[in-house]
Amino acid sequence: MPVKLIRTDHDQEERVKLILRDDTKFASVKIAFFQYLSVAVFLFLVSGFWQLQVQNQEYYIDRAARNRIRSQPILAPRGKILDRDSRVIVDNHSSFSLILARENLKTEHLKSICEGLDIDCDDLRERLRRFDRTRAKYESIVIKDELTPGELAFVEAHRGQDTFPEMELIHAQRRLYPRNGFASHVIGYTGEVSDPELNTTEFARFRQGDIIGKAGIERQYNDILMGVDGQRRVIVDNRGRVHKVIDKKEASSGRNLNLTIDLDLQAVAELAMENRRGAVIALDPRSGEILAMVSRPSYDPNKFAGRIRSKDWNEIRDNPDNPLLNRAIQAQLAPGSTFKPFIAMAALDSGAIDDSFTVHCGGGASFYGRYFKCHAAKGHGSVDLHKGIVHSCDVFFYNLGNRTSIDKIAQWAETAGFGQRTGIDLPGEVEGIVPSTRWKIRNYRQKWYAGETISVAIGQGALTVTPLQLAHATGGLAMGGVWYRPHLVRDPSHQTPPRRVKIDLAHAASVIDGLYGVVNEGGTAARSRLPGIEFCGKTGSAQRVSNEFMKAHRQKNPLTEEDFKDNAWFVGFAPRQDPEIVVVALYESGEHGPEAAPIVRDVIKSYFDKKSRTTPATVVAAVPLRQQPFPPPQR
Amino acid sequence: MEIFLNRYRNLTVLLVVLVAQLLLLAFQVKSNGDVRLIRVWAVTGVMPLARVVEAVRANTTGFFSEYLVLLDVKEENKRLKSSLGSLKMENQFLKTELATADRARALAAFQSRSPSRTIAARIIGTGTGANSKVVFLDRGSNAGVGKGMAVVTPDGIVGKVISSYPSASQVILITDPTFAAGVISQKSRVHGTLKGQGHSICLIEYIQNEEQVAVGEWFYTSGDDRVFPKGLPVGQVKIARSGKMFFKEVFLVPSGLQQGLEEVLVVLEGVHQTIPDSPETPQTLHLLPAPPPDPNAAGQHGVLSGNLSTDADQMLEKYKRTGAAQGHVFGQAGNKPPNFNLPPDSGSVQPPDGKAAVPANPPLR
Amino acid sequence: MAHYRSIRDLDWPLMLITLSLCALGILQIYSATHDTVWKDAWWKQMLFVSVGLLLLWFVSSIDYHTLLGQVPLFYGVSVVLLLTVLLVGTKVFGSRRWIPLFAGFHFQVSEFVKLVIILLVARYLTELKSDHLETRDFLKIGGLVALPMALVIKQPDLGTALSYLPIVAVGIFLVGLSWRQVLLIGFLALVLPVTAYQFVLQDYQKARLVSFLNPELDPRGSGYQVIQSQIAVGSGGMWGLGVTRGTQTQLRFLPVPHTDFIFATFGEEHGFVGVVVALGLYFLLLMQIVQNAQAAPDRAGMFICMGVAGLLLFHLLVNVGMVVGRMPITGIPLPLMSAGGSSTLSVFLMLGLVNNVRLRRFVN
Amino acid sequence: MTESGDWLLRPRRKHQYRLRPVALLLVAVAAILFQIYVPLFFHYLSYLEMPLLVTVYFSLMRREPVAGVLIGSSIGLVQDSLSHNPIGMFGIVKTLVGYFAASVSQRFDVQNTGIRFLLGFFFFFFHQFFYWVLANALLGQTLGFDALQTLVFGLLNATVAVPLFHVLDKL
Repeated sequence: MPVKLIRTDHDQEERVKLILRDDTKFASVKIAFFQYLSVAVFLFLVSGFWQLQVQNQEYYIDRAARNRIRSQPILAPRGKILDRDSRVIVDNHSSFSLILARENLKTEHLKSICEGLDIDCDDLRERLRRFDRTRAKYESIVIKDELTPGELAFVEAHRGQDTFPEMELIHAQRRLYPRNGFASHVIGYTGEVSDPELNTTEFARFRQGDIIGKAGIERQYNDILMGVDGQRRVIVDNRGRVHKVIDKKEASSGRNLNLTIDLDLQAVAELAMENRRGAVIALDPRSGEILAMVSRPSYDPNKFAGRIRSKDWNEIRDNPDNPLLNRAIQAQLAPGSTFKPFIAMAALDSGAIDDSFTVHCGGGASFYGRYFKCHAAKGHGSVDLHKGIVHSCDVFFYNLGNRTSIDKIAQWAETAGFGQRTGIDLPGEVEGIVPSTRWKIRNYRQKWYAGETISVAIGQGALTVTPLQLAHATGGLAMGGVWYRPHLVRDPSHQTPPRRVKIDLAHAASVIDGLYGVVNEGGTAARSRLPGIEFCGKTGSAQRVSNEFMKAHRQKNPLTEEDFKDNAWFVGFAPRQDPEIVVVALYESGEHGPEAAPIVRDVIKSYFDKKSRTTPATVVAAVPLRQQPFPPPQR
Repeated sequence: MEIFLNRYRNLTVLLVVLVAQLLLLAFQVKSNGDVRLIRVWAVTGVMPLARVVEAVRANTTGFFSEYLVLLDVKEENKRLKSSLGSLKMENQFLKTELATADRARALAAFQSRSPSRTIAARIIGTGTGANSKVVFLDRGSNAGVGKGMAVVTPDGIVGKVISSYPSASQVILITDPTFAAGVISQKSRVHGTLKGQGHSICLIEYIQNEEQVAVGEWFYTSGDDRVFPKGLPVGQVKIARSGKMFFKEVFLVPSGLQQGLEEVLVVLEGVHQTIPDSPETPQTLHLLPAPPPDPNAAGQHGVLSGNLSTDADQMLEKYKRTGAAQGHVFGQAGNKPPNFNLPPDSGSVQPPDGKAAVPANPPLR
Repeated sequence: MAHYRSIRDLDWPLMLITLSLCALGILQIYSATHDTVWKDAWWKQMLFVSVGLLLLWFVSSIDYHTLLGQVPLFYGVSVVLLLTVLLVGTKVFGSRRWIPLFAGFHFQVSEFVKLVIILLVARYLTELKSDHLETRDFLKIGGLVALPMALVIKQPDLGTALSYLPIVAVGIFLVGLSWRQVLLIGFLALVLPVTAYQFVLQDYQKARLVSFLNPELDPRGSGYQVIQSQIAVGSGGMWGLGVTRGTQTQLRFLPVPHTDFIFATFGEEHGFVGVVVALGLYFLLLMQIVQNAQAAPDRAGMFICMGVAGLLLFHLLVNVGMVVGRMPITGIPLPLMSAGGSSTLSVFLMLGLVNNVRLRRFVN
Repeated sequence: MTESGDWLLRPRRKHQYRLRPVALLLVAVAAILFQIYVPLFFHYLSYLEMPLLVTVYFSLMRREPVAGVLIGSSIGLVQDSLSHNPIGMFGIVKTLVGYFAASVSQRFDVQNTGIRFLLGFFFFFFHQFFYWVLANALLGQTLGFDALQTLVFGLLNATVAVPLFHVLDKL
């Protein structure tokens, strides 16, 4: 037998015999056992598949679907914001960004792409190098935002297979706000919902990444403006890369919103407030419609339109002038002399004085052991109610305050809407303070000192108001006791019935007469006369360091020269009878009340200029005069 | 094995040939590779024949006797052809510039630009396949024609060169779905992007709904795409309507393709910039320099650089100018109240009515 | 003796089953990788199968007795190579298993050591003087196998190392044990895993064991593979999603879909029916090998065949069991289907041994 | 039945068609030239697939599947080179056409006018349909398949095929 055997060291014969042992039968039972074992193993495995694939197929199909199917939102464009004549205040614009698909990027193309799009090529190369180190290959890199139509044409012309297939365009919609913070406080801005906001009830229904209104109208009417996002379901792989679109539901865009703002008036008010701090409000006392609202300093909401850069945000937030504050509804300041008409009304209505009440002003007077100065050091001589208002004689109003109790004043102030929110449809309105004995006890646990009333009588002391409250109150007074809720959206459903208060129209008439005199009879605002227009108003200048609001806001910053300057106020309306427009201007650190008057004058002038432009004179004449709420002034 | 091969020889050959072509396809599709060599062979093999056929046809039909005559004096022909092309384009350019802008500016703009250098070429074949929008020209890289060059006629643009072979070149027409070019409207100078649709009408994209585009209006090349020199006619608007989201749907009939294509101009132009060669892409792509800025163009910049605006901005601007015209400083006490009904640019403070004639107010206090 | 007969005497049913499984494997590799970076794995696998067939033919033509005679040499070379791997091997995923060869191919020594172990066990058990195993012999063979095992565990590659055990186990089982030895083994079986867990296992191996017990504990981490594999298999359902249609596979939720988890992708794309067919083929393959063992001319042949059968059964149990989540994840490939040169070639070599035995069954 | 069997087999024995390679080359080039040149002036003629008809003719007459495959693939590849598509689309389709045409030629009397008409029609349809399938499957294009249009153009091609084949017979 020619067996080829290896050489072994010893006992070769034995080994050969052993190796060739052929009694394999001894193991047959055990081999059979192995076969059964195999059967068992296979059954075990098959049962595993049975359990997964037949019994629980649904479950795993669902799991697989959840693995790979993602919903992606299709963002709905927000509604536009329009003025009362449907002119566009806030628009959307679409912007394109160019991205490079790095997976099939050919580096030799970069130079041409950079040249075509005016990009610094070395810069881009450096960015790509950095990107390569940190990001997966399939992630694209955005190389240019806000492409111009020309750049779009370049990209489209060269993105084909033949030239630079790595170029891709993505489309986004951005909010387009007016520039330079025009009406920014009314409009507000949008932004991505933040984590703290998601925990509040107002924003709880939104999801991470939603773009929502964060301030102003954008926030107040977010639901109308926002629209419903569509969604598309896509198949993604384990790294989230989209492979295929399954289905798509188009987005339905938000509705447009007509504001009561009149762009003509708003523009004039904005221009008048340029480089000043303060606020302007114009409203129609016959309906409560806000015609213009300006707060300065302001911010550029376009910076918020995308994702705001933290540098910009910090700059806005840390600005000591607090541009985010809407001074028209959030500044609580002493109204100064602009409050005097209400003191007069309170005095008249409470019977503390009558029409014939006269005071001699010698430049000041003493009450309760303290000397109170009049703003005119020489004094006004003999002053009656009309003269007191026209020349804003402080001594006259000290006496009025002294005769009228603080609670009567507070009662009248509250009737006019001070000390409470007007209910304007903007978030964040504040209440202001109308001091009274009850207020003092509740807040300071002290009794009211009569001397404090003297300060309140000229709009100082603890009294604070917002510009909106002042406009609202003055408008209602000029209307003879009819107060409409101020609102910003031009929609009949926002019209609420006015609050009518029975006031003595004769009293009101004599006060309004005084207000007419302020402008037209050589009063404090005589330089702001508007020929042909019955423009009434009241100036005011108020100290700012003493009031609560400023204390709260200035503690961290040392007081400056600016802070000791008085705030200038002016409230004006026109015409004298049937007022159509009330305008309040607050000019912070404007020193003198008359400084604010031209602001109001310009706004009122633009209102009437526009009216004569849009309504033919004949038509105006043909409109029957409304029933007069109070008798014409007896001059 | 032998038996197997004999019995299944046919099938084996079929499978081998099919698999080879599939691999070829896969190579091109998957890796974006181009099998240029095969194309070069085919084009250099077939195109001279097509050129002969075209020459014979032109000879016999006598349609282009001028061309024939010039064929005899080849050099003369070349020179004249290109100067003719240049002149046509110059003419066209002047016409459009003069029609839209004032004469002096148009001339100045034209002087600052060198006229395009062109070369005349004939179309000698279409791409195979029924819905192909590709044609072949009888000029190739030997004549200086390169990838990315514009192909035009004096009537309008035709397409661009996508590959050039020594004696022929391939051009996609503007009606091809992959074609795109930057265009600008004649009246309002709106920039847009022209895209082929696969049939005889092209679409212009990226024109905002707010822009004005009238039916019948002409569009010209804008130069934005760095392929076509600025100011060549493209076509006339056939349909213009507002689109769903932001952009208008503007359809345009290309003017360059209307009277059957036979001869065209390839824009060589000395100012073409070449991209350095690289081993992977032997073909160079020609890019023109950026077009000169158009003073009338709107919306050329993003919102933050300040050209997009809403009515609010315009209103503010209007009042600012009105005030400036009257010397009025807003919010400042002046003796004369402003009149906002005066036109902003009149520069006149003449009272339009009696109101402003009222004597000045008495001084304060 | 052993006439070398013509190629016709090969075990053709075995070859047919083998090639069917390879074909399924290649199809599945293609399907799982056709748009990934491994997209040329399928033709590489085809190449390996072709080379494997050549090796099979080559191995079956050398009398296995000759091979048995060379066992000491093989053993020595194996140990040296394993040591070499530890010193110069290529490190992939944190373990040194491969010796780099030409043109990007790598050589995984531990796969080929399986063959040596099979031959070693066959020879050792054949040379026993008695018909049952003395404890001394038991310890001796244990020691002989433990050395390469230890070297492989050191790589670290626990799965492959463990796969040496069933070869020995089947051999010993066939020879027979006394009660005392059973007890000893039982004791070792209790003590060794515990000590191994404490001292030998690497952290990632511990994590795999834990995640096997409760994969949902860490779905993103160590339990990820188990969960994704189960989802893949389960979503396949009765008929499967079709070639290149498996969502888990194609969207790359499954890691290494063409090697260790190829059966998960197979299950996803071909469903329960496909799985039963494939497992049926494997079962037939095993039975065919076992039948060759029964028909072997001598003990050595039988041990060789049974060693191969035991090894394959172990691989199937662990790999397929891992795919359905019934076994811990131990990166060992599925014989014949998983992509991979070394494992494919070693399986073909084993089948070559089986054929070798079969070709010489008419001895005497 | 014997008669029909005879009919099937007859052509195979009788005409062993030989075409000079030069003629083959010239005809193929002429067909391609026709397709790239004539549609410049008569657009609707772009639907006349001359290269296809030539492929069918040669494959039918050579009766050699291998020859059919080679002729079909060569003509198809040249056609591809002159198109803007990836090379291989027409190549694959024409390869198949050549193969099948050569295969069926062994069963039919390829001199018969009626059969030529039918084959011309059939292969045009086959060509267009298969091209569509390939474009969808390989290039991921989603083109529509206009069956009616294809039928009409198929008839046109078949009508042209008959006289064309007759002329080619004379070469």
